[in-house]
Amino acid sequence: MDVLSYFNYWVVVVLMMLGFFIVIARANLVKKLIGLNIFQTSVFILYISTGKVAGGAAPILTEGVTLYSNPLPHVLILTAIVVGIATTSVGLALVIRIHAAYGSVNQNDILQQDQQC
Amino acid sequence: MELLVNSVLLMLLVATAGALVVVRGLLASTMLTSVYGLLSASFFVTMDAVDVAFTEAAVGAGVSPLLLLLTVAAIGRGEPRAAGALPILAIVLVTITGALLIIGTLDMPPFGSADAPAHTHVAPRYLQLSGEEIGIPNVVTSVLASYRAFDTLGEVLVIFTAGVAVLLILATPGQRGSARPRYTPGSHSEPHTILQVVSKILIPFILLFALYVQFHGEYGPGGGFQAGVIFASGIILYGLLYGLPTVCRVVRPAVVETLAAVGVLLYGTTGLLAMLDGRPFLDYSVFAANPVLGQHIGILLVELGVGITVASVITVIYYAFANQFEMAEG
Amino acid sequence: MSAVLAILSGACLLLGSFLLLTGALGFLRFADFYARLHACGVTETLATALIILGLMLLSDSYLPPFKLLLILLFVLFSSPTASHALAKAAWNAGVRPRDNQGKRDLPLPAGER
Amino acid sequence: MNGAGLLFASLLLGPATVAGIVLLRHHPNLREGLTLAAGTALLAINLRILSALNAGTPPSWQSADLLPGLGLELAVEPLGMLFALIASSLWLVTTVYAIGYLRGHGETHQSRFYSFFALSITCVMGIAFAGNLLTLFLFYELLSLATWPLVVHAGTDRARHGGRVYLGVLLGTSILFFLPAIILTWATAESLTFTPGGVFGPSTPPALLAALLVLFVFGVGKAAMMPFHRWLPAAMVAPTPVSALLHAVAVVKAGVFTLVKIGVYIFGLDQLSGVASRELLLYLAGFSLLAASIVAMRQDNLKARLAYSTVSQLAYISLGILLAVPSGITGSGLHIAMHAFGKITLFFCAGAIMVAAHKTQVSELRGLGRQMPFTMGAFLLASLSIAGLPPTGGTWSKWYLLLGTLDAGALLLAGALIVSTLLNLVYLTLIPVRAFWPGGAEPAPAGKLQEAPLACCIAIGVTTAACLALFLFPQPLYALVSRIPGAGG
Amino acid sequence: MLSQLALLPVLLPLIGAPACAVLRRPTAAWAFASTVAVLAFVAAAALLQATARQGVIHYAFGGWAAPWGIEYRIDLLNAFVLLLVSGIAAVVLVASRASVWHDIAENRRTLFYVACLLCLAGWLGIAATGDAFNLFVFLEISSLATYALVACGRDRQALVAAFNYLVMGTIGATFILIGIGFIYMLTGTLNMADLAQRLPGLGESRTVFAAYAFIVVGVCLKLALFPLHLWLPGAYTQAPAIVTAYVAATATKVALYVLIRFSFSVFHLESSRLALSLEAVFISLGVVAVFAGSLVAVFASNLKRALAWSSIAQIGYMAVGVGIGTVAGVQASLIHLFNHALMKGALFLALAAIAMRVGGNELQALRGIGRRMPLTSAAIVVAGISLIGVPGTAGFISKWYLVTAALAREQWLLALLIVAGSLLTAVYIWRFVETAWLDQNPAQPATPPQEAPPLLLAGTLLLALANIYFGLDTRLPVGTAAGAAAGLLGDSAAGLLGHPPAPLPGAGAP
Repeated sequence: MDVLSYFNYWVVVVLMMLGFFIVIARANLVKKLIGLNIFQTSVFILYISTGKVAGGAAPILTEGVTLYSNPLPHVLILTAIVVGIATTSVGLALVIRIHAAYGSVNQNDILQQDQQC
Repeated sequence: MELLVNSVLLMLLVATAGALVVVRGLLASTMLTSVYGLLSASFFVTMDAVDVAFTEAAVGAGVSPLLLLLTVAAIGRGEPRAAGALPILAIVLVTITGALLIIGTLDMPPFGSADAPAHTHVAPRYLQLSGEEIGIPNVVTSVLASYRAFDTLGEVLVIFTAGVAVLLILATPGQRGSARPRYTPGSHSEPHTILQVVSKILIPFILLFALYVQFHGEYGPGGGFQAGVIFASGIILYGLLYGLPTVCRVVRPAVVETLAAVGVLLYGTTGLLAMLDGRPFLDYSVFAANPVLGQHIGILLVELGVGITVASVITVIYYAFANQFEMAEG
Repeated sequence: MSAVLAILSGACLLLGSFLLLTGALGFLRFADFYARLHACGVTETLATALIILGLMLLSDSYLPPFKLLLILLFVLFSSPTASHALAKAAWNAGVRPRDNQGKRDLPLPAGER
Repeated sequence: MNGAGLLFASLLLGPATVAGIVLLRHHPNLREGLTLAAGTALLAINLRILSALNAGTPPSWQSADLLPGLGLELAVEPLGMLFALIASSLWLVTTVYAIGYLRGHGETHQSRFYSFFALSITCVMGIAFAGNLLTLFLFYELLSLATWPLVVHAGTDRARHGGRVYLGVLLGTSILFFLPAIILTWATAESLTFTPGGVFGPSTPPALLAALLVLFVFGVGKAAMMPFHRWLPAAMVAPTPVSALLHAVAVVKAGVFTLVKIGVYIFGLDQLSGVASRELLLYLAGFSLLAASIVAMRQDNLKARLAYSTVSQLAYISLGILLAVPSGITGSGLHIAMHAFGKITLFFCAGAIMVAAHKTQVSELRGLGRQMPFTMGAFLLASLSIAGLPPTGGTWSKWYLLLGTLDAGALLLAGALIVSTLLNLVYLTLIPVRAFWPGGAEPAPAGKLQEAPLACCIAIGVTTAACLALFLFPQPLYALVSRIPGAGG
Repeated sequence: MLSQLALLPVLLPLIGAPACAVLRRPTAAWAFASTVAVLAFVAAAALLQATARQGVIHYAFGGWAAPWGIEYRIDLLNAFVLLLVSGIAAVVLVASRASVWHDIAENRRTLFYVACLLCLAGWLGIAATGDAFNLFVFLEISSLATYALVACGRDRQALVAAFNYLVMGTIGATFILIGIGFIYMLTGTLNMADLAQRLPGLGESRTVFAAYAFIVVGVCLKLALFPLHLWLPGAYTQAPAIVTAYVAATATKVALYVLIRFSFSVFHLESSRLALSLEAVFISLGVVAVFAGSLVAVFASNLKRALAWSSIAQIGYMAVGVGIGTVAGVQASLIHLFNHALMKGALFLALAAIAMRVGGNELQALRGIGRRMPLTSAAIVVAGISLIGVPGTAGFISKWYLVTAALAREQWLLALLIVAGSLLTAVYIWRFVETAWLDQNPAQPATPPQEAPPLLLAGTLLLALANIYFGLDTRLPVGTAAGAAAGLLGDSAAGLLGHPPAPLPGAGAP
């Protein structure tokens, strides 16, 4: 019930915010994707943190162990990781094409070029 | 002790993320991303999420930096720019979101408490009954491939979609058959002799290990997804060292593309068989009279489908990216 | 017996960790790329081996030491190769050894660029 | 559900005609023949409906529910019958006129013209036979849309601008005021069916009724109550047959017709007389009537002058309803018919002058009587009818309206009516008088007889004759109007 | 077979997509994708009929009962959205061939149709599922496929639009994931019905508030509710013509469904203290969206861009309906969801045909198009009139219900603003009408009529006529929406306006 019990969550919140900040504030498209990656991974950390049971074991049934951590968040995050990498790969593919078309991956440059024509 | 490891890892994560905010070069950012992935994988281990850790290590520290590297190779590292004005809007948005998140955590059950609703409502059944109902020790695999098998089908479809999307986006106009690499004779001026020799020794073991992970997933951490990533990494390693044309001759892009679809179809068909028997989609009891055996067979097939699709799609994506790099070079 | 093993294992782990620390120190302190690579590349292989050995000694069944052995083998292969790849890439990219202060490139033997 | 076939026939005739016109677009003679045939057929159908109404079996029809408890309804009642008859008979006449006018003027896109003309008339039939407010609103909006291509027929910038004002005001008022009023009525009374005596229960809050009446009067923009009258002058950029039929008869009459319907069948005269905002609107109508007349006097463009005259005359009709007395309703009903015949004649004449003499300004018409005696003679008679003087049909409607103001005890308004009639004489009747007797020292223009195309003259002759005939035989019309619930006197 | 009906609409495209990828010839891929979409539509129609007859249909995947397994729980609302999305997709895909052959390079066509099917599988999966996390997974399937489809546009701006869409869409999805995580922590379940039972017991928890906030923000990003709409104009304008028709008529509708589902089924917005503040937020944002979107549309020089902004405005209307928060309001929102899909489907299909013939959708280039492509232009006018809300069209029905719902809550000003919004719609639709018929194109003074290819024209006309049909025979959308809204908010409130919901349609499909 003390601050310590939320320490994990709050650090994760800080991680998420750092990732989110990179997405919004950085003009480089690759950096945006990296930020997105950090943001998502931090959410995964949040999920996995909630699945932890103090003193529990990894959810692989073993003789003589009765307390396990919650397996459901693990399943969800397995799926979410796949979603994350899928998004990253599609985003990077777009970045490559954008670079080929504009010669830059900087948002401001691209905006400028679009306004010129 | 656990708390110490936990805190140190979290601090390292914060430091890495902080560094990512500051660092501007793309190559350095890529490396930091990889570090972040590895650190979070380690953190997942301390949280008992071994399967997730395995996956995150393969994806966060492996595939995703690899793709970033290929992209950076194709577009150049980009010169670092001077920081612009302070992005006030971003700071405001982030602060609001952060505040909302903190508010959200306030009424949450404390970290690690065993009597949190999440641990008392649905999950106990998995832990208590999956031994009888499914009969395999790895509860995560049970939930993944049977209780929530439809989610996993969705997951396979997501990765398949990613493959389709990348091919669609990177398809070069005027080239036959989507974004496949062209078959040009090896143009690497310098052979990486040492690397090639070492990799020749290692690659068979990597592939063997992938198969181990694939079929051992019911007993320990691992499963189709991790196996697929490892298998693909073997192929990618070969490609990196011997050149794209060579690897394309060994593992033909058209075959890989077809296999990506075949994996999803294998998964889908496994589910459909139950429907033909009048039972719900993905009900594995059709495979054997003994329900536990049926579950075994079903999970095996489904994981195989996942493995095939994941390995193929990651290979396909690698091909498409590497092809862009070679085109940028040429 | 087990006490001896525990002490042995602890010694291995400590030594391994110490080596890693020196490697990290060298990485931070050394002057040029090749020296830094040397510092961590050399120490890392031994340090990892020692740590794995220490862990093997701790185990009480047969399977984990076997798996650890495989990992050790893998590290023995991959770690020097990785160092080699890095050095080669740096050389190809035009990085040359420097003097102690890291100020200027060292003269190279004849025939090398 | 009896006799619905006839109603459908009157509604489907238009679309069928359009299909025919599109098919025959390369054969002008056949195309125009088809339009004439359609006009005749529509008149015949409407006469059949009239006989059914007289026989006491008015046809009606109800659709499945469009909105819960609310569907499309068609029904025939005397006022709608009157409106339908006027519109369909004048469509026939106008078609004859349009053939002469369009050919004489060498207009382009004639197929489009005839198609949308037919569609507009269909919408008018829909309005006339609407059995509830929803159906009426449906056709009301469609009429706005179907007439727009006719307004912008010329395709010039001026036509476009006119079209924008036209559609902007009509759609704007109907969406901003009419639709909310309908929905409010529905939410309050749970019925939109035209019911003799009105649909509102006795417990309806008076403030709501007052607000509704305002919304309705302003919402029916086609009634051209000031300050929402701007569309009518703007619509004058259309070819003259359009101005004649649609902007003297069909569209504007659809507006005032809607107001009469709402007054009689949604509010009911008893309830209407107690609505708080009625008085205010009544005086607004009085103002509108005088102001429009004054503006009309200052217009030199003939069609613009006629347009403002229409605004003024529409205010008469609106005023008649808002009086909420039987004679007022009778007057309004009659004036819908009388003004239609008079005003269409005036427009026909304006068009004839434009085609034959290429003149559009009032000041140019001085002395034109020698050149176009027939047209100018018709103009004279029609303007008398508008002013409400014998020997024309307008006399009767003006009489009842005046009676209505006296019945309602609104002496001020009676005065306004009389003043306006005088103004009418000045700005309309003076035109033909000057044409025949230019007077003064000015030399009469050396014009020889040059009338409009024959088809135009025939149409003018028919409508002028009707103006005269209605003075002598107003009985059939009166019989129909007096059957409107609450009318009489 | 009947017991499997609940799954069929989703399963068909889901299995069909990888199967389509194996096909080599683009024509075969097109034929296959169209067939799959039509079959999914038929299945959805049968499903709607079944739900109308026998109520909620449960389908437990793998035979595992909820909440342990994933469950489909198809009620009227699910079936309604399934029918709409599969119907639009079927029409667009069948009609798509000529336009795709015109816009998309030969080597991309097969993959293009695979992506279309994946999109469809994603949308239908979202609309059918009864599991919060499963919803997230299918959301990502559809999103990823959409990003790729948008990126297929001809100009390089399409790539940037797709990238922006990807970033914002992923932020939205991650927000949804955070929200789902919070409610999972509090309740331990992911099943929506189970969540709905367990959430009220938590009282006014701050975590519940945060969870709802994250889900709403995430969904509104996908929904493109003002001010989270930034990705939409670019994506709609730059995407290949057929993709715009495909996505515009469906994607935002599915997002709206998610918003409604979470707001009323899971969080019980109507009975929580959150309601008052959120009501104001939705209504005010909705109204601002209506006016901002319409105003930009009025001044846009490209018709496709204008209609994209118009979509933002129309989404505003739907948000207003959600914000009103009564059965009538939600019903209005659902009706508009249905009708707007018909309008935008017809409009964007017509634009696809025009883009084929003219090479673009700049208003400049559309001068005289009314004579060159009379039927296509007529379809635009019909759908545009429906967008304005002229009686006799589907749009009128939406407006009517929305205004009625606002009046029932005595929100007079809101009612007025709703109708005033349609006037702005009239302005940009009429700009097209004037351009199409009154202007001459100086480049091609007298081009002979050159209509769209037959299938594309047929699809356009079908959707345009549907606007009229559903303006006159409203049993399907109104009846279903009434049942769905009543089911969401509880039957007790059904008679709010004194009108019982209209009887359900006997037949599921028109």
